[in-house]
Amino acid sequence: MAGIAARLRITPFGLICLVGLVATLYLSLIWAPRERVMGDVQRIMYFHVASAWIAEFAFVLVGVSSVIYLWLRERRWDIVAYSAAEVGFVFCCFVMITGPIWGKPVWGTWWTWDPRLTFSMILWLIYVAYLMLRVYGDDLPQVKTFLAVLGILGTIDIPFIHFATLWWRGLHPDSLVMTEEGLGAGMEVDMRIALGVSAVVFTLLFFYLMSRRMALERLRDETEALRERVEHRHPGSVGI
Amino acid sequence: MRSMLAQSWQIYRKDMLVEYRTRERVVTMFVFSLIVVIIFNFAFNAGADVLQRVAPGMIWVAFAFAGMLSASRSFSPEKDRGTFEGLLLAPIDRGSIFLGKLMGNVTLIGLVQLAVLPLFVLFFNMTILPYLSKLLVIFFLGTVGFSSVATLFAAVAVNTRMRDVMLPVLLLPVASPVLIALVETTRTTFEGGDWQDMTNWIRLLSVFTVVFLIASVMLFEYIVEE
Amino acid sequence: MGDRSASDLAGTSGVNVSSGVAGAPGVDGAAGAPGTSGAPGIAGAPGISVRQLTKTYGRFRALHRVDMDVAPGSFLALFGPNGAGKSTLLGIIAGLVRPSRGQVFLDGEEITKDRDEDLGKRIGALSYQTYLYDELTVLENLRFYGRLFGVENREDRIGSLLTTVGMEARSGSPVRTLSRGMRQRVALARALLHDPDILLLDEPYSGLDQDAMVMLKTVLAARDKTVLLVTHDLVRGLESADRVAILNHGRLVFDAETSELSPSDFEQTYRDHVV
Amino acid sequence: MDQNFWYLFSAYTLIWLGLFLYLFTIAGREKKLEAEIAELKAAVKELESKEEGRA
Repeated sequence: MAGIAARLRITPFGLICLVGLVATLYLSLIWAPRERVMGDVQRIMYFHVASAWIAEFAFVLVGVSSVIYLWLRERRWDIVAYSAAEVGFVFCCFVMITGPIWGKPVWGTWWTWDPRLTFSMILWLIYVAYLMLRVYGDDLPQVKTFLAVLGILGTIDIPFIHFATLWWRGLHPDSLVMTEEGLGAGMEVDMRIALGVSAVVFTLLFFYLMSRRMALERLRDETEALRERVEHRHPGSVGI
Repeated sequence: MRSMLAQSWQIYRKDMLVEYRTRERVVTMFVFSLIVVIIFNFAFNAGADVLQRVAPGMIWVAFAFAGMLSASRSFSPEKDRGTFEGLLLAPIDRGSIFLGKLMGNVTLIGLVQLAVLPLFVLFFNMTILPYLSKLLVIFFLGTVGFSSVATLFAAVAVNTRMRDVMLPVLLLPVASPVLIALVETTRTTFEGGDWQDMTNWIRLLSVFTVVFLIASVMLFEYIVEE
Repeated sequence: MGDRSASDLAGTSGVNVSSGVAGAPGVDGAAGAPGTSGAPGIAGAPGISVRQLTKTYGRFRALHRVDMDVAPGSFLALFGPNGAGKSTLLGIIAGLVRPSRGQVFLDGEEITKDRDEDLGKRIGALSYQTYLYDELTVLENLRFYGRLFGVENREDRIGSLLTTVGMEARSGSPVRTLSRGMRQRVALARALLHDPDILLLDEPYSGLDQDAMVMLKTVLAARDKTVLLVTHDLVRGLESADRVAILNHGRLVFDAETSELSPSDFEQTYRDHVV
Repeated sequence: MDQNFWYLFSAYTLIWLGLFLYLFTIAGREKKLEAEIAELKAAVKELESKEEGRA
């Protein structure tokens, strides 16, 4: 365990997150009561919903830091946006993976166009667009501005996607819809506690991953600055 | 504000004059939407009732792609021939460049819609006349909302290496609420629904259009400067 | 060549101090803010002052701490190899490119902070790009730009400029049908349409025929504009300019009055500085 | 153990695996960059000493 921690360079903060994760595991798998209708599968919720919360929260962070970046034009806000997008994307992937795994035994099918899943899928696509623009626009001088604009528009879009997906399904009541009310109302207090702890731990984990990702981006900047210095003394090797 | 509208009018006029001379955008958009509608007809080789249910989705897919074509072509020739820099050098609010381009896109998409809708009605054996006024409002709102986002992202995508791929990747997820709303309201209208049956959707369409129009005008300036 | 070179040059060469534009700038922009008045006697043409201008594109540094002063109404020729930052410098002055750091002043007013819409009214740009629409006629192109730039007495102005560049006979022809040289003449008319007091010329000679070259020279000889010329053509640049500067790898490496230079040695001077 | 257990099991396993995979790539990229930085720093030092020698 310690060996792995060293190899992954996990800091004390990271260790706290890890301990929290183990605690969440205990709370959600053992401590929380068994759901009457769905059975043990329902326990997926504790990680699924927490991941969904982070996926949304991260994109709002992308939007906020994008606004600040356009305003101040400081690289660090671009780093915040980029890191939040990448880590948020990882959590959004968790949502997209656990959603169908939960859906299969409950609904009998891997995918239904349930509002929450549809919402997550559109959010996931926006994340993909953001990261694609990062990668494929790398040679553009204005790519950071473009990304900030996309981050802002994506964040403004979140409420619209929310309502659009909700009402879209609302018109087809024949499909099995798992609404927010249904989830919350049927939940016992212990379940809510487990979910709350899980959300807090995931938030901590998100910030830990963010800090790692940001440090990585700063290392990249340092490398480029050094490379620039080395190459600048050999003017022949510099070019557009 | 008034001068901004006057400036965007100049750009709009110029674009429309160029389009009038070449007609390349309208013609490609028209042929494209027509082909999409026909191909969908083959794909859903089914009875009239099924066709009528999928028709709204079909038609908005066609118009969404035609809209992307229009938005993309409103920037790519300017960029490729270097005339875009000429616009940026002008002593005008750059938001007016955006507005001019947006007006052009809405006009062209509108023209294509006017041409394709009758054919669509013909192919699918639908009635449209009683719903005309409702459809007009819905189509106008939706086309302006969709085109705002499309025009802004087209200005982004035109700078990237993979501009043709980048535009749909950027645009469609962000524009998905509009597209869903458009399909739903069009369907409700064709099913004989009233305004009350789609209050939520109309509200969503209007708010989206206003919010994204304002945001796009404001953000455009950031996009065009290096 | 260290970081000091640019400011040293601007300070020691001592050019254009008399014009009311401060000579040796401080290292930080604020201290180096130039004077506020244009030079008397030259009709309204502003002086351009560049302070610590830096522009980076990712890891590529297009401009690095450039300090430069162009006196009101003077003509500066800017030389340098490809990728030296010449066009970037013009782009920043024209408001097309946002600098990473540093400032540009026109007559002591900073133009790099917020985009000033009226900046476009003062700047005329002519480059190898003509900025003309192929599908429109010469007249339609000029009218469009005339409206966009808010030119007064538009038709008269366009008519007289078309005569000047010798294109009045072709004013109804679509630009598509014109030769490269003719297009460049229309582009010259387009650049002068709003009577700018600063001219930014980026390789303007490319595609110009002999007649048009003479016209451009006539326009420039009037000396009522501040002119910045970017070119690879050392001979032509030198013969019309008051001052020359050389950019290399984003740094200002040479800056002198034309009168101090001998044209025959300049090619050697240029080679010494860009290698 | 009903069949549902495997859904639960795989969901949790995938999340944990994904998390550690992500951490792993971050650590990997970090190490690569640090090595590169060390290399570049050495190069800068070498260049500087050369320049001093010339001066």
